Amino acid sequence: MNLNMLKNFKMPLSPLTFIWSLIGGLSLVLFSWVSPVFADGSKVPAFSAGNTAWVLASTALVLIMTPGLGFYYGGMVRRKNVLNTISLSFITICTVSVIWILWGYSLAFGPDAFGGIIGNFKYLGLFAMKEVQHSRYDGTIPSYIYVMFQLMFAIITVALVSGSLVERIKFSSWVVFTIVWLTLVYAPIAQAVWGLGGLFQKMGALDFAGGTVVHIDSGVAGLAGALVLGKRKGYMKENIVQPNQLGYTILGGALLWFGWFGFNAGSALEASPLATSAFLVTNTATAAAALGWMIAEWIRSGKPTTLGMVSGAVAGLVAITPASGFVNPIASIIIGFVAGVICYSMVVYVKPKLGYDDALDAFNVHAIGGAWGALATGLFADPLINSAGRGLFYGNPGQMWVQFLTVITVAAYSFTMSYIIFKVIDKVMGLRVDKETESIGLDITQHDEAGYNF
Amino acid sequence: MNLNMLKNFKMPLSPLTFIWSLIGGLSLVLFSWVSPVFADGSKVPAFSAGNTAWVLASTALVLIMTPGLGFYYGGMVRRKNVLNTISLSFITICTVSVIWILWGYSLAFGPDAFGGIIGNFKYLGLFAMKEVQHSRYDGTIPSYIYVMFQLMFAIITVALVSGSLVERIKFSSWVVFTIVWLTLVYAPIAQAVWGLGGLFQKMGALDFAGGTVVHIDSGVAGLAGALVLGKRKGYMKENIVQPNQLGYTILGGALLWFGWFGFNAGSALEASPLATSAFLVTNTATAAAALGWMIAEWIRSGKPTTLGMVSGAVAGLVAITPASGFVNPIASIIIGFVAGVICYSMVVYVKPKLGYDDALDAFNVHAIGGAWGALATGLFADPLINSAGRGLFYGNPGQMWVQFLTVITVAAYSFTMSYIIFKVIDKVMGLRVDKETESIGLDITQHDEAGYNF
Amino acid sequence: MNLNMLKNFKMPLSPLTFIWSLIGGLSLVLFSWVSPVFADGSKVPAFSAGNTAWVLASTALVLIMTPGLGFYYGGMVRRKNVLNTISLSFITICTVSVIWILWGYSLAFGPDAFGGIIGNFKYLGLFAMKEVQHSRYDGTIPSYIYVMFQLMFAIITVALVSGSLVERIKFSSWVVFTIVWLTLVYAPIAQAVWGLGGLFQKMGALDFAGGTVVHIDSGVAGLAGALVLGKRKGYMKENIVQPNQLGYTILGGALLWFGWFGFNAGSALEASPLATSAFLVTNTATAAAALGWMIAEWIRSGKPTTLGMVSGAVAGLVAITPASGFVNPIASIIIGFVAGVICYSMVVYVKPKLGYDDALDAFNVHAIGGAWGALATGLFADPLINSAGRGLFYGNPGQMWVQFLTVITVAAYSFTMSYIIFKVIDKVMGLRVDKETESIGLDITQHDEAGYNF
Amino acid sequence: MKKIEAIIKPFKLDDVKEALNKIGVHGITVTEVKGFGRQKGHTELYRGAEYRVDFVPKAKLEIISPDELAANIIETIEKSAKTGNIGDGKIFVLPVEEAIRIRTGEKGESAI
Amino acid sequence: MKKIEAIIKPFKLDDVKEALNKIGVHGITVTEVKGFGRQKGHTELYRGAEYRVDFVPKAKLEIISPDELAANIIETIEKSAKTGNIGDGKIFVLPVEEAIRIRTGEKGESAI
Amino acid sequence: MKKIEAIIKPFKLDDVKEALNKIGVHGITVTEVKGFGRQKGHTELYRGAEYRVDFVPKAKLEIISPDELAANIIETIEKSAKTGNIGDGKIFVLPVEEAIRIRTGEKGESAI
Ligand SMILES: Nc1ncnc2c1ncn2[C@@H]1O[C@H](COP(=O)(O)OP(=O)(O)O)[C@@H](O)[C@H]1O
Ligand SMILES: Nc1ncnc2c1ncn2[C@@H]1O[C@H](COP(=O)(O)OP(=O)(O)O)[C@@H](O)[C@H]1O
Ligand SMILES: Nc1ncnc2c1ncn2[C@@H]1O[C@H](COP(=O)(O)OP(=O)(O)O)[C@@H](O)[C@H]1O
Repeated sequence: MNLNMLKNFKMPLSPLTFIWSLIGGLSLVLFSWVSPVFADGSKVPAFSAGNTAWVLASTALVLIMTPGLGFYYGGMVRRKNVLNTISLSFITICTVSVIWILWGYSLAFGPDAFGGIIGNFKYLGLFAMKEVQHSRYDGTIPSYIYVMFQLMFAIITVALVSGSLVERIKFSSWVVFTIVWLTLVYAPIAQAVWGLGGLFQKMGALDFAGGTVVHIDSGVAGLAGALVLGKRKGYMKENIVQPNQLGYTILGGALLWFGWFGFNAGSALEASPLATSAFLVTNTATAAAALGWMIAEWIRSGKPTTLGMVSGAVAGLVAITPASGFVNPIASIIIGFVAGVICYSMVVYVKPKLGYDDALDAFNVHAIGGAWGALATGLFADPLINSAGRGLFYGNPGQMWVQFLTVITVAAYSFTMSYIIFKVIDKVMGLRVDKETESIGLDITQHDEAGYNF
Repeated sequence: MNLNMLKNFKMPLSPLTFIWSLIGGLSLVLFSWVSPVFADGSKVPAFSAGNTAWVLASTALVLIMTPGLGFYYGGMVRRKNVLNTISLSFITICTVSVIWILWGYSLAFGPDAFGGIIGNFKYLGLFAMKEVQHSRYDGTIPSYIYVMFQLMFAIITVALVSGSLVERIKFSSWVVFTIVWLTLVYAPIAQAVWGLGGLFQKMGALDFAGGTVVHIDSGVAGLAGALVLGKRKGYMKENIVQPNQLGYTILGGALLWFGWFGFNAGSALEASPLATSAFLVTNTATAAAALGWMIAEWIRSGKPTTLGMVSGAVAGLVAITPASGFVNPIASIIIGFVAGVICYSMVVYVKPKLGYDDALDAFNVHAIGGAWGALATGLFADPLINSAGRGLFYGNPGQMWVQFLTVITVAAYSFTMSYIIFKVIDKVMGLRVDKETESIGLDITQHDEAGYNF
Repeated sequence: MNLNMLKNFKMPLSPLTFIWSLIGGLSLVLFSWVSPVFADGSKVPAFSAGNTAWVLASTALVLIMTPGLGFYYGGMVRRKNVLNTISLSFITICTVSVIWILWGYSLAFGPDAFGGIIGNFKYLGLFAMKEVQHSRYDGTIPSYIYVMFQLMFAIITVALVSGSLVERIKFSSWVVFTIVWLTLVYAPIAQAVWGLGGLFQKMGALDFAGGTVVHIDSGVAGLAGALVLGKRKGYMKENIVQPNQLGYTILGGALLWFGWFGFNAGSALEASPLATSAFLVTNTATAAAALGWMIAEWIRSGKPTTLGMVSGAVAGLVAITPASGFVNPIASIIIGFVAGVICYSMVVYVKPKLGYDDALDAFNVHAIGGAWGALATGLFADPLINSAGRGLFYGNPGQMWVQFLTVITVAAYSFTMSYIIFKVIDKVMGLRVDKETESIGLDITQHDEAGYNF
Repeated sequence: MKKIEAIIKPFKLDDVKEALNKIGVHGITVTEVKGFGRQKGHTELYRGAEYRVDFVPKAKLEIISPDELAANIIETIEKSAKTGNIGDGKIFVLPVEEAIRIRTGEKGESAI
Repeated sequence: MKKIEAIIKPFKLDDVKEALNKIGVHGITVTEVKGFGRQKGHTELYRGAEYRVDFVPKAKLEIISPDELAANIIETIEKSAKTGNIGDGKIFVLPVEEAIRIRTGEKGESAI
Repeated sequence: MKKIEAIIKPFKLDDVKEALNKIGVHGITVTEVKGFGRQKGHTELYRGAEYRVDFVPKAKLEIISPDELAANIIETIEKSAKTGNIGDGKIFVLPVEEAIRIRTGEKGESAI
């Protein structure tokens, strides 16, 4: 487009308008000052329609990620489990959406109740919150959209766990798990990392869009679940890998990539330069990671696979998540490429040796990729991008230590709690379907449905 | 993200800038006052880039709903009708998009021509409208995007009707139907409910995003069509239910959910607190409805189905539509959950008894869910969310009566007109394919194509 | 929605706010003047959150177009090539994303290095660019998002070429091609048409969103590739047309349509009236083109096909692209309808006669549709829509000449260069798979994967 | 024992199955096949290009029966599969030497 | 020569194939089929409506063998396909008159 | 009458069909099958794990023919299906006792 166009929108000017405009302009300015100070004494800025527009759009983008995840996962399983696998993601959207309103948001983002690790009950049922309030987290947007934006993160985090459990978990037990885990694992970690006055927040941990909160805790919970559940029938003995429709997986990967712009660039909570920087490094790291995984596989197995490209892209999205508001473009190429290679190596070298059945690699990609991203943030955070973060390569070795500590603590907490939750559910209602059910497939046995009638 | 980040974008300040900025600022303010009063004497506010950004995004979101609907429907039919079913939605986008520019918008949203039920010809071909005009409906956005936003509603309303008619309607007759029905049924109802000076608008009917305009009239038209067409060959005698690929249905449901944020939150026409409230209750009601349907089915049939979850979500989206700008979060949980249970009950108890073949339940889900949503708005409208609406539970029983009247009138009008339109098309060109065509399937017979070549 | 609602958001006003607001307002104004003049002496306007929000959303929308293109193409090929076809688009996203940061953007949009046809190295690695800079192309948005927005155009342009080459091109050769072609063909054309001081830019060529830059060069490159590669085994002799899953094609078409709103309306780089006009004509032309193709096919072959509707829609999107910021609604109906008929005629009359194997019609739809669109811009450009463009029908016959010259030059340049590039790759590493590989299919042979395991 | 193979129109499958059930046939194996025969396929369109799809989808039934039941089975299939139009299909009868039920090891007619 | 047709449970296919491989059978042709028999199908749900799917997915193996190997093959299939539950399937034996290997033109037992 | 079963490479199907058409064979039933034989399958990759897919897709043709035509049919298939590479497939001949055309009730050779 031609720059001249920008000058074409002259509009007529009537004499009266001057007075009107002054009055209008002033009242606009006055409007901005509804609730002048937040609880912590900081000034409340004016609502910004532009910022609100971007966070609204971002929230919709993050919503579509979870069905995307369902298809990403669903395409990889055997034909007999395709609907069940997708529905694990779908039902998570539903349970978490309701719980979040009732108590989830309050625990995760309400005023700190205790030690910077859990919110209080102030926002139960959102009764005490109105949409015309300014969000405590970014005063330029209404509080309701912040609630929704954060909800979408909670949803996908829980749904990610299912990747380790597919093809053998009971549907009813999964539904219970989503509610319990959201409450006991996700909410405290969100408060500790992102809450005002949260534990790691105060320590100065850098996690722009959820490397720890979203990926490490879910990946580690997946590992715990895989250990409690045990391996799928025939795992490593016969060929139980017959991705029923890789087109679903590519579609899911594409929706994840698309939605992740809302995830990372939306985390700026503003349509600001920082948002655009997060957008840029997100895309770049993702592409580099897809290339990293593809090249590694090409070298090792002699062929570049489409599943490898998509898996690499997801690994890149994971790794750049905590770093996305802190690193510059070239750093994002490195972070992404390395993420692709690391996650591929996990899947081909480490996983078979350790012998756990992390079916669709929630642990191998999300926990490991997320940990790499969190540490890489400590290395590459560039104060010229965001003065709030300065990494090792910019003279601040201490940041690495904070990052490391956060990763370890979050991983340990999530693993322990998740393991206990899975064990208790197993005792109370059984976690795994029986052998015959597993043979027949979960679509028919859990849902009385078939994925395809061709 | 850390609040500190917000402070990082300091920018250098040169002495000259002060003068420039004052001039710039003032001219900005003056710019705002292009066309100071609307025809009705109300002041025209300034264009808002933020609001425009959100309505642009919302319009794109609503567009994707109709292909989404195509996949939602297409996955449920038998393999031999999959392409035809999707194409009923696809062609609707095309015909309605063109008609809307030529005469549809003018009839639906032009200045009232007669009794608050039909617009005049002022905007035929949009000649008399320029993109730099302020929309009559929200002065902060250009008129062209309002035309487009409303177009997307018109498209999906027409496409919804096809759900009752699939697997047996002639493609050519459907094309004719979309044009006639848009003109004679949709346009008047849109004017009456949403037009400035519209009949129900003046009565104070509350319909934020289209419970009556979109769902009741389309669902009722579907019923009329199902009655004129008759049942599919073998309906209730043999098993003609073999959803060819439920993955399509889930994908479609996900795209509907995603796009519906534009539908409901976009209906605020601003990136405002009200938009965020509509966003929040839309998501919550949808999730609750999916749970409602799933639980009802789980209790009755012993299994939770993926089709049930998705169908419930759609029922929730339908029910919250009219209420989305008026109700609070907890009310949305109730509205959604009840919608799921009601629509499920319609499908399993009422439909088989009445014996009409509403093939994919356009009537059972959209008309019934829409009616419940319209009435629920009369119950739950909370003046703290939106001072323009006060429901029964907030001391205004009269609202219920208005809502009831609107529902009944719209349903009666749509049913009568739709029935006549279907009958006339049937007489003139035939509405239904012949028996053999129906056996062979509509993909081959109507389009010379096959859905799958595996 | 009711206009009354707009008045409901009154907010309390405290006495202190007046002072604060004045200070706030002024500092806001001052903020606007960070970098008061661009290199060319023009004033730098303030960042606009609203514009940034829309360009952020648009960039995400354009990203999803390329996987959409993958599915659009992937559904049409034979089952044995479905994954390979989709992956040609997917890998293009990855390679181009990385190259763009390293050198692509600098060559395409950096300050002119030579004759208005190639940028210099100023922005290599984006080192010299910061996200807080104002874009040289629209000062109201940060430079980083302009880089990303333009990246998405580069990606899809390269990916489009694959449509002519599928079912027989070596994957590794395609990867190499994407890198070379981006550098030697796309970058110079982008600079010449859109660069500040670009060759055609200075001549006054009108290309709002990329008729020449995106569609003509890619379509012509596809033709060159098809000629170098030769025909697929069995082309025109046996039936090698067995679209494996037209649902993918419709899904892809829908994602293209959806994303194209970002492509065209985003090209305004502002959430402005012009953006809404581009949005409107994009949708209208697309719908009209789908009808045009469908009607032409209905008349000639006796049946309207779903593939025809979708192909027509894509032809319409292509044709309206250069015109989208210049023409009025009625012109867009004409442009679209004619595009549908022309591209259909190319495919059914011209292609079989010339005998090249443009497998999925990248040339027939994109080059021809793009050329028609570019010329139509010269005919229909309406100064009331955009004073920067005045076409033949509005008294400026010279515009046609400029358009014609641009089309011819771009086509000639792209064809020559692309032909050479394909030839060189063929010599160096081989461009085409061997006969047996082609028989077995590219999914297994290039990727060791199968599209479906049913 | 005999093996009766019947190639029929797919939408007749349910009718044939029920008719066979009524005369006491409880074991059938069905395969989706493509038939080339007198009944011609259909035309498909792909961007204006017409091409013929020669094959017609058919269902193949295989029934192993004791010799004495064979005639009855054949007759039942004939009746229930018939529409009178081209493409109704064929019935072929082949000799079978042995039958074994895997679950029990039963042999011969008792295995069927 | 004999044609041995075995209808078995699909998830037993790998076991049977390997067992046959061990006794020296290297040529098998497998078809996905649907079986109606004593083993009943399952119920599916569609918006609250229950409907029966009568067919059960089965795998059909076809093996052409020299007469003398037939007994051994049958026994091997019996053992490796057996779960003891209803629906384990059947083995049928048919006479074969000739066999030809297309690649070489070999005929009879050497073609198998 | 004879039943001729041919297992061939799928991409040879059109050639074989046309060759048969030329010698006057107008009825063929085709099934998609998976073959295990000398021709080995291929390797697939799934996140770096290689696994063998043993089966090779094949097309099975079934043709019922009068005794006297059988030799010609076999020869025609042999020629038209041959590539000379492993996996070209087999032809088997079985005896058929009866054939019935459902539409007309014709029996025997006239039913074919
Ligand atoms: N000689 C044959 N051998 C094997 N299958 C045959 C033969 N003739 C016909 N068929 C099968 O029977 C089906 C129906 O035959 P067709 O000639 O179309 O009609 P009709 O059964 O009415 O004579 C064919 O599609 C094919 O599958
Ligand atoms: N008479 C028969 N002819 C052909 N196929 C049969 C016959 N009887 C059984 N079958 C096949 O064998 C399968 C298993 O038979 P079924 O009666 O279910 O159990 P079982 O093998 O334990 O007796 C059936 O699904 C069907 O495919
Ligand atoms: N003994 C057999 N019984 C049944 N089918 C066989 C037999 N031997 C081979 N086949 C079928 O023939 C196909 C080709 O056989 P194969 O051994 O691979 O090569 P070739 O035909 O060149 O000897 C196999 O894939 C299988 O489907």
